[in-house]
Amino acid sequence: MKKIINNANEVVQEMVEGIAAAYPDAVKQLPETSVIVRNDVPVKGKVGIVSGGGSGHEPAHAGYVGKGMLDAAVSGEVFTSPTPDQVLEAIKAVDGGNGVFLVIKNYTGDVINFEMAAELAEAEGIDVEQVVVNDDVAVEDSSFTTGRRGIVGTVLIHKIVGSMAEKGATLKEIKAVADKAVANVRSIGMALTSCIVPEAGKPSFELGENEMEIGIGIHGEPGIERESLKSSNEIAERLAEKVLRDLDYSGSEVAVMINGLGATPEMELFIVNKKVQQILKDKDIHVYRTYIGEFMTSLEMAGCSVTLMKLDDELKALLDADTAAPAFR
Amino acid sequence: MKKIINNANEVVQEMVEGIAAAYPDAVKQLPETSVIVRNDVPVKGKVGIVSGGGSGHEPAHAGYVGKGMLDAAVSGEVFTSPTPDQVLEAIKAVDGGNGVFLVIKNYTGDVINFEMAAELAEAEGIDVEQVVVNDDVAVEDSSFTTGRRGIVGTVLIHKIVGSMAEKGATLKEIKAVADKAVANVRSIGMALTSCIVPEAGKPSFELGENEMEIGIGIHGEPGIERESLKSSNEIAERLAEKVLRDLDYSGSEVAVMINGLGATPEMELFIVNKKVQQILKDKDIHVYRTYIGEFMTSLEMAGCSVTLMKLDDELKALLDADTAAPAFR
Amino acid sequence: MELTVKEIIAWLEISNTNIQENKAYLTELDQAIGDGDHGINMARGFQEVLNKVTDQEYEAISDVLKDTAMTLISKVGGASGPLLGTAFLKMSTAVKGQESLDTADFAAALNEAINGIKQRGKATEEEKTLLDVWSPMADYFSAVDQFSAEVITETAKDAMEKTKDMMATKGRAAYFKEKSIGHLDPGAVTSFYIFSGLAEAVKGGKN
Amino acid sequence: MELTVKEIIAWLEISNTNIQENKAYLTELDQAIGDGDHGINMARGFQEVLNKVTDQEYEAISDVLKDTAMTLISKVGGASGPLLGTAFLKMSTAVKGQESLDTADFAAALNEAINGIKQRGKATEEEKTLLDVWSPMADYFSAVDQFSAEVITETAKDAMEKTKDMMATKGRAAYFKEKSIGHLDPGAVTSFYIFSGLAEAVKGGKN
Ligand SMILES: Nc1ncnc2c1ncn2[C@@H]1O[C@H](COP(=O)(O)OP(=O)(O)O)[C@@H](O)[C@H]1O
Ligand SMILES: Nc1ncnc2c1ncn2[C@@H]1O[C@H](COP(=O)(O)OP(=O)(O)O)[C@@H](O)[C@H]1O
Ligand SMILES: [Mg+2]
Ligand SMILES: [Mg+2]
Ligand SMILES: [Mg+2]
Ligand SMILES: [Mg+2]
Repeated sequence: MKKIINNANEVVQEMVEGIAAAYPDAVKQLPETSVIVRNDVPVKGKVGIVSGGGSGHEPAHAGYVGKGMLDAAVSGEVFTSPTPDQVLEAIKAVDGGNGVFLVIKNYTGDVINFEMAAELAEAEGIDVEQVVVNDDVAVEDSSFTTGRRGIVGTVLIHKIVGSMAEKGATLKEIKAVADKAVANVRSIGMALTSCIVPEAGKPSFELGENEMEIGIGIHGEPGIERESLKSSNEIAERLAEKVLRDLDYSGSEVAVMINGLGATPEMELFIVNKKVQQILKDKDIHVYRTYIGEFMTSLEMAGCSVTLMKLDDELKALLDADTAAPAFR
Repeated sequence: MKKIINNANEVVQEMVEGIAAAYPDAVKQLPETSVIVRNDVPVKGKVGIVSGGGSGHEPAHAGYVGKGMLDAAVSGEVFTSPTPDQVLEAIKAVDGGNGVFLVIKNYTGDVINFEMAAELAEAEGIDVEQVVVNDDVAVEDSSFTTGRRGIVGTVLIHKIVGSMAEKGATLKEIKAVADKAVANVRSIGMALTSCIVPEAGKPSFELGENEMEIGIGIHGEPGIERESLKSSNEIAERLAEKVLRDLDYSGSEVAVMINGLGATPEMELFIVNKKVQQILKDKDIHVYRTYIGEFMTSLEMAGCSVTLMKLDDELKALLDADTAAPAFR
Repeated sequence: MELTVKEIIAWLEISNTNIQENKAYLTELDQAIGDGDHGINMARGFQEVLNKVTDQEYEAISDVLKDTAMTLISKVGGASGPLLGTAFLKMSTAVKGQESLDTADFAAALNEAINGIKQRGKATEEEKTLLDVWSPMADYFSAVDQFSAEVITETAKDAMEKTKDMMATKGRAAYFKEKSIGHLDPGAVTSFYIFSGLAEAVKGGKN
Repeated sequence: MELTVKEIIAWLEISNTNIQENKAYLTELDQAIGDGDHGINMARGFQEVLNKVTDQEYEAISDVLKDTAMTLISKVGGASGPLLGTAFLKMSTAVKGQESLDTADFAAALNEAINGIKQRGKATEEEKTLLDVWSPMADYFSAVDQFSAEVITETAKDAMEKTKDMMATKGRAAYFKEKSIGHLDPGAVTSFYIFSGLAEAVKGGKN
């Protein structure tokens, strides 16, 4: 394992301090927590937006704290949902009197810990609403399973609810737009290599020199198929096809996100993008806006994901609104 | 070699098309070239800003094309300076009547090709000025050598000259501020792993499982010392020390950039940042602004670099000015 | 015999020892059908539990269990932290006011724990989770009137091993679908270490 | 014999063949003390040269050399592209109007090429660059009055091999400082393929 770290079991704490030290004009760390909040919280009258999850997905989530996006991000240990008390601290810190909205990725741990925090917050008299993001079409959605995972599409939800809150929307209005956005976003990822959890010290899984895995999760959870490495065009086709099959995008306007999982050069993301744009054009799907880069990673995993979000005028305006979050571009 | 590509010898062309396809509202590709320009070039009356170099350093340089930063970026083959005719096309496309300013990284190939282009442009009646960025303190600077390399500090120069041009400055004024900025910026990098040039198909160099190299170049050129892997704190100390020894920063205000070389998780950059900020604080160097992320990469190399730029009021204002360049944050 | 504060603390101590010794193994199990953090999570959590409960004198079993619960809930995260934390919290409530527990008391407490886990995790038995150890253990204690170290260990081990052939439909292992079959559930293995820790404590293995 | 358009074209053809055959080797040399693109660069450039010059009939040597120069300048990039391009451009100018070249003519053209390389690259001899092959070759042709394939190849080879013991102070290899000693300079090796290509052409090895 080659990592630029001090102690494998202190990476999250040190990272959070490093984030606070990087952007002192914009954010701060809540003392003795792993919570990064906007410098000016609580913003009186504004609904507070809180997200978070396990660490190892940087810049998610702390990089999205800033005016127009999140008020707080709670970082758990690597790939481990944060604990309810940490989430509660975040909720209390950002409540400006009009309640707090939670953006949760759909994993058992995240859901449980955030819900416990919400109960504790409500016991303290804070209104809490939430949305559970489940954009990963690699996972079947059924009432007998835990349902689809939440992956990089979550970042678009952050942007949308953050803009909405900044405009002064109520908790209920934010909930409505969040539900709409989540219903309209789908993603799927693929990996060429594993990541290494610092404390585990070895790769989470093995992929052969000529293998790739389609549908991989951002914690190294398995995908749909493990197969021989294909060309960028074929990979783009496969990913786009899975997303397009899950939701009817025909004739609509979309936001496209091509996300790097950690080690994949941006060059390759642009090559994937070229093909994805072509596919969408051929299907008469109009691309309103494209995001390319590392938005939600999986430590040093090589691979990428493709996200499509169907847009209406409201969502377009919310995506376009300004934000000061350092990692959103 | 595991890469998401189609043909190793078409990566640059496909990438450039992928960039143009990603940001059609902001940039376009000059037909039959590897040049990305702002959509609205030439901007009448504004000095045009052109940079570029070998590919493989994404988001540099095409990601910095946008209002307030570059007017054009010229992409050569991977790690290979672009040819004079391509640079000439860029210069011609962005000249708004008041001349064109070139930002060149100090490599023999870059300098020669850009200078040849400048001569050709001048022969066509276009005023051209240039700055050669040489921020890498890993390399000794002497009149008998090629001098220090230009690395990630170049991105701050892009920002500064881009803001300056946007404000309506003349070629001469831009040259003056660029010279000042270059004189005040120093960087140094370190690597944990090699990168793989797609057409070469194998790692450019080998580093043992417990080795790192301090002072590595962004094309895998060698560093100062190859040694056993150290802790993040020790690495931060080493890098900061080399930079601080090269220029007297005491008592001054600085911009800090912690740059990932490609495969290093952002988490690790923040851990490095924590220590760097502490070191600067201890030395009474005031940090005006910190940039963390991947600004100039070396394909999938794992490693990072630390950059410090001494600032005065003019440079601060230029760094802070707005830009629409998709990769600057 | 009945369980008193002394046995409960010994139980937690031995559970912690078991988990620390098997941290890497638990993580490997979670690498196979999860995200590779279970051993790390449990080792961190139980170490904190130990620090907490050996740091003070307890009068009531319910207080030991409550501190255990709050520590697991606030120091672990993930799915296992709040679920095991909830289990201990429900047990704490169930045994409030009791100075010692016989098998029926303990079974009642476990049944509360199981309800808590089910409510939080929205899972039921046979979904290849830690429930598949906790549930059989509750049944077992309901059916006996003696704490027998050997049978406790054996029952827990059996239950743990049965998770191998199950297909996961809840938690992260569910994403592996059929491929989860053939692997032990990490949370079930941790639960085995907890109940075999209880067996040791009953034997007076520690203290 | 003297060099005519025919020999010049054969020269370029054989040089290209040499370079294509040794593309991987040249890249390896550049991986050792550069950035690992030299073989790729040269293979791309000379393939384009070949496409260009075999695509048409030439009357004048100077035109062949000029097309070669412009192709290298516009298709290669890096340090080697514009430097070799400049070399051929200067040769083109030097031989303007000449229908054939004797060794003195060729030496004069090479001397112009060398001046061009030095001016562009700000390097001189003994800095471990392609100049360390071009310069000895110019000296050699100045001193002889016959094109002798064997001696040409031998002289170029000697010159190339001498770069092994030099320390680089220009180009990317300069960053390796002392560590550059013991490695052949990639550009010098390419230059050897170019001059051994000339030797073959002189023998009538192609056409
Ligand atoms: N819904 C659930 N109900 C009960 N137990 C669960 C549930 N989901 C997961 N678990 C248990 O949690 C264990 C995984 O814990 P851990 O790896 O620490 O957390 P995470 O899955 O969040 O990484 C599983 O092995 C399983 O026993
Ligand atoms: N200043 C210079 N003068 C003459 N030749 C040079 C100079 N710099 C580099 N070269 C030659 O160029 C070769 C490297 O070419 P190449 O690898 O294609 O370009 P780059 O160094 O830009 O990657 C070196 O081996 C050397 O022979
Ligand atoms: Mg986890
Ligand atoms: Mg090169
Ligand atoms: Mg886990
Ligand atoms: Mg090279």
